Amino acid sequence: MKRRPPRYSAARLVSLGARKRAWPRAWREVPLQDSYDVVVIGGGVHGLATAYYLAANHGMTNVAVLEKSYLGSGGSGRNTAILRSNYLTPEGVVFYDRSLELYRTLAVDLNMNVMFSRRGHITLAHSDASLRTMHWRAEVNKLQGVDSSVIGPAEIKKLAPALDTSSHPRYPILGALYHPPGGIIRHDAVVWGYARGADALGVEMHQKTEVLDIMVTGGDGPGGKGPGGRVTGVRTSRGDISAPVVVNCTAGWATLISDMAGVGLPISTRPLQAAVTEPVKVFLPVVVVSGTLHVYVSQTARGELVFGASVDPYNTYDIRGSLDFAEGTAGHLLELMPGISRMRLLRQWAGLCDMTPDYSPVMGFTPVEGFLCDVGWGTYGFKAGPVSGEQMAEAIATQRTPELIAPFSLSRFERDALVGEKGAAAVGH
Amino acid sequence: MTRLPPQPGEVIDRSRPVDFTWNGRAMSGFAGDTIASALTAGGVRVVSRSMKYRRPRGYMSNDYWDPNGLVQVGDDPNVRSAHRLIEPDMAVEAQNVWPSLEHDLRAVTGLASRFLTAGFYYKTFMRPMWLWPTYEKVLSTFSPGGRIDLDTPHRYHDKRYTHPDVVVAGGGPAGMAAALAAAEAGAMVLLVEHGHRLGGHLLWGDDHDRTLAAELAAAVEAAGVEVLVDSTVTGRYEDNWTAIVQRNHPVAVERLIKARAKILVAAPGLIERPYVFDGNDKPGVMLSGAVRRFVNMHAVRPGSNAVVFTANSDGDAAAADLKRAGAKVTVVDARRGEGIVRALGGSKSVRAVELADGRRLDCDLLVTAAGWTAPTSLLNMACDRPVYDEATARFFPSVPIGNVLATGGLAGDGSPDELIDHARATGRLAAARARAVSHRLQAATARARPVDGEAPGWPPDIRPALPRVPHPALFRSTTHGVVDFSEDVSSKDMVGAATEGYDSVELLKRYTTATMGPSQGKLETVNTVAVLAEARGQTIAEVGTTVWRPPYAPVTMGALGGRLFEPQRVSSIHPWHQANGATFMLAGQWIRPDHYGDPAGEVRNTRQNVGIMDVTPLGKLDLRGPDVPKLLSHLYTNKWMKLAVGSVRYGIMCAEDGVILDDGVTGRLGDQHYMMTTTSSGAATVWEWAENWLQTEHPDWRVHVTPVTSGYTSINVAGPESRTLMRRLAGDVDLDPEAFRYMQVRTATVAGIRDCFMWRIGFTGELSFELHVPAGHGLAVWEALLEAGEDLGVRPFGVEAQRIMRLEKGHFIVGQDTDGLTKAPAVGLRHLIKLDKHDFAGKPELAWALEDPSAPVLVAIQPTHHGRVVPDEAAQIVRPGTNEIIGRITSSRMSPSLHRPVCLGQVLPEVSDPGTELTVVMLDGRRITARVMEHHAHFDPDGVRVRG
Amino acid sequence: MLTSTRTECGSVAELPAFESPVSRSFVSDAGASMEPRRPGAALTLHDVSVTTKIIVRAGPETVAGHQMDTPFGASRTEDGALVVGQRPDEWIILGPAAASRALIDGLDRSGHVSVIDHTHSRALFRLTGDEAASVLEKLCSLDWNDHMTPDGAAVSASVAKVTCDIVRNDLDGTRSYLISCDRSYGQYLFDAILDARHEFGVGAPADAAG
Amino acid sequence: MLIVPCPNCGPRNAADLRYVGESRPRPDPNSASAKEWRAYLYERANPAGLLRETWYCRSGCRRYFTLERDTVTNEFTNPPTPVAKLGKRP
Ligand SMILES: Cc1cc2nc3c(=O)[nH]c(=O)nc-3n(C[C@H](O)[C@H](O)[C@H](O)COP(=O)(O)OP(=O)(O)OC[C@H]3O[C@@H](n4cnc5c(N)ncnc54)[C@H](O)[C@@H]3O)c2cc1C
Ligand SMILES: NC(=O)c1ccc[n+]([C@@H]2O[C@H](COP(=O)([O-])OP(=O)(O)OC[C@H]3O[C@@H](n4cnc5c(N)ncnc54)[C@H](O)[C@@H]3O)[C@@H](O)[C@H]2O)c1
Ligand SMILES: Cc1cc2nc3c(=O)[nH]c(=O)nc-3n(C[C@H](O)[C@H](O)[C@H](O)COP(=O)(O)O)c2cc1C
Ligand SMILES: [Zn+2]
Repeated sequence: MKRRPPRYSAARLVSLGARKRAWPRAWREVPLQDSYDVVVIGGGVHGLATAYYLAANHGMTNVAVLEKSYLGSGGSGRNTAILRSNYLTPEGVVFYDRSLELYRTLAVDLNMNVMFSRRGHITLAHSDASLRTMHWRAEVNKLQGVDSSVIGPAEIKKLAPALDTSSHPRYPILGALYHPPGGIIRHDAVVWGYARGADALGVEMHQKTEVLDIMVTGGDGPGGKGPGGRVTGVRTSRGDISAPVVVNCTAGWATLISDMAGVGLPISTRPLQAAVTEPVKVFLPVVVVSGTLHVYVSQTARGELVFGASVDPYNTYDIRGSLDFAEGTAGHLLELMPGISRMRLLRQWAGLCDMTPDYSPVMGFTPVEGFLCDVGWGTYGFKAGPVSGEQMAEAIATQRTPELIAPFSLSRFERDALVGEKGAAAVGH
Repeated sequence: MTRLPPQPGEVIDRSRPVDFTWNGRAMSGFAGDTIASALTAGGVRVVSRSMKYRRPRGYMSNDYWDPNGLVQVGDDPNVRSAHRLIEPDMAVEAQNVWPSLEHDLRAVTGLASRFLTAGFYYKTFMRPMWLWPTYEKVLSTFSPGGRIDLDTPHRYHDKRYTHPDVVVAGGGPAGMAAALAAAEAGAMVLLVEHGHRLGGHLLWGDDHDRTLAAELAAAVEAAGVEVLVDSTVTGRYEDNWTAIVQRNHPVAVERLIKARAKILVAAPGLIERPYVFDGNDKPGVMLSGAVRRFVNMHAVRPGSNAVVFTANSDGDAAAADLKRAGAKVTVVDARRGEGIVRALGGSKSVRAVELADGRRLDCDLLVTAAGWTAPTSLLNMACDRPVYDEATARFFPSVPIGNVLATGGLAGDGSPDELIDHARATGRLAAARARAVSHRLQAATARARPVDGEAPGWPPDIRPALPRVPHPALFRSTTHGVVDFSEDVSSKDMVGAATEGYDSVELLKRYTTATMGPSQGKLETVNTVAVLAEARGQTIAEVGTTVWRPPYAPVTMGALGGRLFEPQRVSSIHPWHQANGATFMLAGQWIRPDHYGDPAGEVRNTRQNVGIMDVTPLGKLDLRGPDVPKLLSHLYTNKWMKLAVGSVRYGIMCAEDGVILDDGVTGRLGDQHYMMTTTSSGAATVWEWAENWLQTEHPDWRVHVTPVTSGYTSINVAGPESRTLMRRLAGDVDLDPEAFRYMQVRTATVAGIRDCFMWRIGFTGELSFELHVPAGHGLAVWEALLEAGEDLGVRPFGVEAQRIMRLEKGHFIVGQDTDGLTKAPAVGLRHLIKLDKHDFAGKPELAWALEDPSAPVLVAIQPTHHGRVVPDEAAQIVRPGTNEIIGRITSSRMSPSLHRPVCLGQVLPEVSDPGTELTVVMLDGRRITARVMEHHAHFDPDGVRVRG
Repeated sequence: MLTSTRTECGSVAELPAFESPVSRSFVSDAGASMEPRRPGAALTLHDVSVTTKIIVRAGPETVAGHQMDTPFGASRTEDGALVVGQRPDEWIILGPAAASRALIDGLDRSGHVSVIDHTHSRALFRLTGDEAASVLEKLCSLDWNDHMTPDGAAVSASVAKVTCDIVRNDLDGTRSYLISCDRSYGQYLFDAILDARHEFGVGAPADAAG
Repeated sequence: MLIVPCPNCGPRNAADLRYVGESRPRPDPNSASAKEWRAYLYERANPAGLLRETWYCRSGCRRYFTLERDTVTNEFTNPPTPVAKLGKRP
C-alpha cells in the first residue's frame, strides 16, 4: 500500500513547467472504509502529525484522519505561527525543544518547504516583575541547553529598530528575553506537508467527515461510556467505523469529542483572535511579544504584519472576531512601534482555543481504554505539533506513556500536580 | 493630454490647479481630482507592477478597490490612488518597483512564470538547508507593499461612540432613500458613504441620474440625517456593534466611530467584476465603471481607440460616454454571443484584441462590462451566508437577519423607482424595528426614562422583493488570465492547484493566496469560485465562497488604536515626589517613587533615624457590619472571631486551590468596623473576591465592603525615632510602648487632621507607624512630618529601600516569592492555617498541602564565602554537579544593614533544612554556594526592633 | 529645602485646606477649571472634588433605606444635597464642602446601615454645556441620549477606561454631568476630559502620543 | 461587542463586566473527596449550547449574577427582569 511521495524540487518544477505538465495530487481522495486500526479525529497539525508518525515511525498505516471541514480549518490554519521553546518549566522546555528540533528538519523530512524562518524571538519586559520572569525563563532554558538570554534596550533596538526603546512610553521597554532559535513558519504548509507525507505512507485523510459519536462499551457512565469502558469505533456523518483506538485531536472542540466517550476534561473553549495588515517592505526582522500588553507580532516574508492578542474574555464556540480586539491590539502595537500607525489592517479572524487551568496540554491515555487525548493546546499548540505527533504515535504503538509527555497526563488534575506554566502567567503580569 | 473639455457632471474645480509629483516628476491636476484621474489626465498609463511577475499594470477599476492603483504618498503606504484626492505638493510614488517603475529588474520572474506556478515555493529551496535563510531574504524583497517610515509618529486620532437608531452603509440612491425614509419615520439616522460625496453610481451617470442624486442628497440633509462622507462602515460585530472610519474629521487624522446601531441597513451597491482572459492585466484593459468615472466625473479620456466588451447596459453607457468624449469605439456584445479571447500588445499597453470570431481589432483601451459582484460582507459578518443565483450570475444575501437589512443593488435590480421604493420600505422597516429595540432597551435600563405604552411587536418584513434582471454568466473566456490581480494568481494557477488536491475553495485560497490581497475578494471572489467550479465540474453554488471578514475596507492602525486610554494613578503626595527628585516606577497603574537617589542610604537612614514612605497604593477595604469576623475567617486562613477592638492581625488569603492570593493586615477600628489592607496589586482582586463570597455563598452575612484605597493617603513612618516624631504630631494618642503596642491600631488627629488612623506594624522590621490620613490632607501631613522631624533626620524612602528592608526581615512578597502554584504551607507560616475552622476558602487543598512532603518551600538563603557576590534574582538552584533544578532565588539584595547579600528562595523540601549548602547558578553561568538560613529574617530575627 | 506642592481647591472652613486631586492642567497653569475659548461653545469643566460625598449602604428593610427614597439609577435633590441611587441598596449623597458631619448626623443608622464619608476617596468633576454629551460620547460607551439618560439619571460606567459614577444633573436647563472617579485617577481623568473637549473649540489637544 | 443583560443595570457592554465563568456548585469542603474537589476546581462542562455562567457587573452595579447563554450563538436566554426597575421613581 506504500506509495512514494511525488518528489518536490526546483528541477522538477522546471521540468514539469517545461512540459506544461501538472503536479500530481498531494493526497488522495479515497472511499471511507468501515474499519481502521486507528481513527484520528481532527485534521489539524496534531491529528495529521500523529497519523504521519504512526506510519513513518511505527509502520501503522491502517489509519484514518477524520476532519469535519477542510484540513487545517481549525487552529492550525488560523494561528500566528510562532515557534519557540523558551518555556518556564523544565518539562515544558524539553518538550517544546524537541518539537523545534523536528521542525528544523521538517522541510527535508516531508519534502515540502514549510518555510521555517528561525529569525529570533523577543519577549519584552516592561516592569521589574516581568524582567524577573524573563530572567527566570532564561535560566531554566539555559540549564536545558536552550539558547535564551535577557538583553537590554540597546540590543533590542538593534534587533528591532521599529521598537520605541526610549524611556518615554507608558510601558517602557526595560529588557527582553531573547530566543534566537524561535521564529515563524508557513502554518498551512506544515499541515499540507504532514497530510502529503502521511498519505504517501498509506494513511487516509477524509475531509468533510464529522464524528458524531464514539462507541464505547463497558464503562461506568450512561450507555456504557466513561471510565472503565473500551472504545469500539466512531459514528460519522458518512457512516460508522469500527476502530480499537480513537485519538481526540480536536483542540477547541475537544470537550465535545471527549463527552462522546464519557471522559471529562479541564477545558474551556475560548476564541483567540489574530489579524493581518497590508504588506509593506520588510522592517521587522524578529518576532516580538509583550506579555504585559498582550500582543505578539511578526512580519511575514510577504511584508504583512501578523499579530494576535490573548484569548477572548468569555467562553464561546463562535469565531466572529471583535472590534475590541482590533482596537486594543492596534493600540498596544502602536505603543511599542509608533511608526506603524499608517499601516492598514486587512483582515481579522479567530480560532477556538482549548484552555486548561495550567496552560499545559492534556496528552495520552484516558480512563476509557483505546481513547486517547492530545488536547488542551490553548493558544500555543502549533509549535507542539511535531513532538505531539511523534509522542502520541509512540504511545499508541507501544501502549506506554512516553516520558516526555508524562507530566501532561489527564490524571494530574485529580492529583493536583499541575504544570507550572501557570506560574509564569501569574508572575508575568 | 487626455483632459476633456468641461463635462456636465465633473467634480473637479478647474479654477484650482493643484501641483504634485509622481515619482519625483512634476504633475498637476485640479482640486477634486483623485491621484488616478490626475495621473491619467497627465498621460500616465503604468502605475504599478504586479506582485510576483512584475508585470506593468494600469488602472483597471479606477475605484478604491483597484488592485493596481496602490501608491506611496509621503510616509503613507498603499494609498488607494483612485480614491485619494490630490493635494498641493503631495509626493506620490509607485511602490513595489525596483529600481524604477519603467525598468523593474525583477520582471525577469515574469519570463519564468510558467515554472513559478502557485505554491512553487513550497516545492523548492529546501536543500541545502543552510541556504534557506538566504533564499528567505531574496523572497522577502518581493514583498508587494509600500514602505513605512519608522519615525512616523502616531498622530492625533480620535474615537467616538454613538447610539443611532439606524446606520445606513452606503450613500447611493438606495442608501439615501432608506436613510430618508427612516428619518421621516422618526428615527435617528447615521448615513455613511465611503466615497467623497453622496450619490453612489448616479454620480457618473447621465443628467437624469445626477439630478436624482442631488435631490435625494438634499432631502437627506433636510431630514436631519447625520451624514458622513469619505467614511466607511468597516465592520458589523456582535449585537450590531458597528465600526465606522471617518477620514474627513476636521481635527483628528481619522476617527473610529463605534455605533451601537439598533438596525443596520446595508446598501453598498455592487462591485463590477473583471473578466478573465489572456492579457486581461495589460494597462489599458479597464472595467466599464472605471471608464465612466474617468470621463464623467473627472473629464479624463482614458483612451482614444476603444473596444467595449459588454454584457449589460453599463457597458453600453460606457461606450456612449467614450463616443461622446471623442474616442473611436467598437462594441463587442456578449448578449449577441460575441466574445473576446485575448488582449494583445506590448507589456506597457494593450494594442489589440482578438475576438472569439477570430477578428483582431486594434485598440488602446479595452473595456469590459461582464457583470457584478455583490459585496455581501457586512451581512456575512452578521452570520449570513450568501447564496448564488444562476440567472443573475451573482450572490445574494440569504436568510434575512433581524437587525440587519439589505437594499439596493445588493438586494436586486429594477428601475430607479423600484429601487427607491424598496429602499424607502427598508428605511421604514428599519425605523419601526429600531423603535421596538429602543423600547426594549429603555424598559430594561434602570437609569432610563420610563417607557410609554406597551412594547411594540417586532415589525415583520413585508417588503416586496426587488426584481432580478438576468445577466449572462461571464467569468472566463476560452483563455487563461489573471483572476487575482493583487496576488498575481491566474486561472491556470488555480486549475493546477485544484488538480493537486487543493480543490475546496478554502484550500485553494490558502494555496494560491487568491482573495487574500488588499481587495479581499471584492473583485476576484466570484471568478475564483467559477474557475474552481469549472475545474471540478461542479456548480458555483456547490463550490460556495470563502468567508468575508472585517474590515470591509482596510483601516489604519492609527485609527484603530486611537488615543490610548492608559489610566494612571497617583497619590496625593505625588506632586511632592515630582518636585523632590524621586525616580518613579510603574506598579500596575500606579506611579510610585522607586527611590530618591540613594536607596541604600534611605535604608540606613530609616534603620538609624526615621524614614517616611508613601504607601498609598496599599489596598484598603472598609468593612462594616456584624458579620465581618465571619467574612474575615472565610477569606483568611487563620482565625478572626476574637480580634479585639484596637488590634491588628496579619493573614494570608488563598484561592480555592490553596494557592496564595494575597496577604495583609486587618484591624478592628470599632465594634462593627474593620479596615483591611491588601497588597497594592491585589486590591481590586480581593475586593471582588470578598464580594463574590458575600453575594453568592453567604448572602445572609451582613457586611458592607467599601474600597477606600485612595481615600486615605498612607504613610509609613519607620525607624528608631519614629515614635519621637509621631509624638510631635499625634498628641492625642498615647504612644507609649505599653499603651500602643505592636499590632495595634488607633484613630488619631495628626498634624491637626482628624479622622486619621494608624497602626503599629512594620514591613521594614523597624519600630513603625503606618499612618492613614484622609487623602485631601495627605500632602499636608507628609510635609508636616518632614518639617517636624527635620532635627531627627527624617528622610523619605522609596519602594526599593522598602524592598531591601523587608528582605532583610525575610518578609515574602506575594507574586515575587510565591508563584501561581505556591500554596500557603510553603511560605513557612503553617501555624496560620487553622483547619479547625468550619470553612474557609481553599480549606480542603490546604489540608492536603499541609501533608504534602514534595512541594517547594520558601527559605532564607545567604551565599557562603562569596561575601559581596549578590545572587541574581531568578538564579536557579541546582543539584551539585548537574543541571537538575531544585530551587531558585526569588528575592535578592545586598543588605546595607548587614553588609552581605540576603536572599529568599524556593527550594525542594529535601534541601530546605537550615545549614544545607546549595549550588546557585549565577546568570553568567558561575556556580556559587549558598546556605539555607535558620530564620526567614536575616536581620533582627527576634523582632526586638519592631516591637520596641 | 523642601518644595511645597500643594494645590488647594475650594475654601473650606477647616485648616489646612482640602487638596484637590487635580494639580495641573495642560491648558494653562491658571487653575483646574477652564472656560471655553470659542465664544458660544459653552462647555465648562470644573473640578468640584471638594464636594462632600457620603456613601449610604442600607437594605430596603432599614429606615435609612427609606430615607433615601431614590431608586437605583435615579437622583433627587433635598436641602441642597443631591441623593443619588448609585447602586442597588447604595446611595451617594453629594453636599456642600465640609458638610459631612451635618449630613451624616441627619441619617438614621439603625440596623445594618453603613455611612461612610467618601469625600476624600473620589475626585468629582462637573461637565456642563450643550455639547457635554458629545464630549462624553468620546470617552464612554453609554447612550447619553435623553430617553436613555435623562436629567437625574445616575449610572456607573467606564470613562476613558476608569470606572466612574456619573449623574446627569442639568443646570438651569443646560446639560450638566457630575463625574466622579477614584481620587488617584483624578488628574488622569481630568486631562482626558479636557482633551476630548478640545474639538468643540476649547483647549489644546494632548500630546498625540497621549 | 456582546451585550450582557445585567438584571440591575440593564443591557451593558460585555467590557463593563467581568466574566467569572461556568457556574459550578461548591462541594462541602469538609467532606469532599480530592476527586470531587478537584473536579470543582478544574473540570468544565464547556458545552456547545446552553451554559449557566456567572458574570460580575464590574463597572456598573457591582453585583454577581448568573445567566444562561448559548455558547454557539452567544444569545442569552430569558434575560432577567431588572430588579431595580420595580423601585419607584421620583
Ligand atoms: C489566532 C491564533 C493564534 C495562535 N498562535 C499560535 C502561535 O503563534 N504558536 C503556536 O504554537 N500556537 C498558536 N495557536 C494555537 C494553535 O493554533 C493550536 O493550538 C493548534 O493549531 C492546535 O492544533 P490541533 O491540530 O490540535 O487542532 P486544530 O488545528 O484546531 O484541529 C482540530 C480539527 O478538528 C476538527 N474537528 C472538530 N470536531 C470534529 C468532529 N466532530 N469530527 C471531525 N473533525 C472535527 C476541526 O474541524 C479541526 O480542523 C494559535 C491559535 C489561534 C486561534
Ligand atoms: N454601482 C454601479 O455602478 C451600478 C451600475 C449599474 C447599475 N447599478 C444599479 O444601481 C442600483 C444600486 O444602487 P445602490 O444605491 O444600491 O448602489 P450604489 O453603487 O449606487 O451606491 C452604493 C454606495 O455605497 C458605498 N458603500 C459601499 N459599501 C460601503 C460601506 N461599507 N460603507 C460606506 N459606504 C459604502 C459606495 O461607495 C457607493 O457609493 C442597483 O440596482 C444596481 O444594480 C449600479
Ligand atoms: C499566518 C497567517 C497569515 C495570514 N495572512 C493573510 C493575508 O495575507 N491575507 C488574507 O486575506 N488573509 C490572511 N490570513 C487569514 C486567512 O485569510 C483566514 O482569515 C484565516 O485562515 C481564518 O480563516 P477564515 O477567515 O476563513 O475563517 C492569514 C492567516 C494566518 C494564520
Ligand atoms: Zn449591573
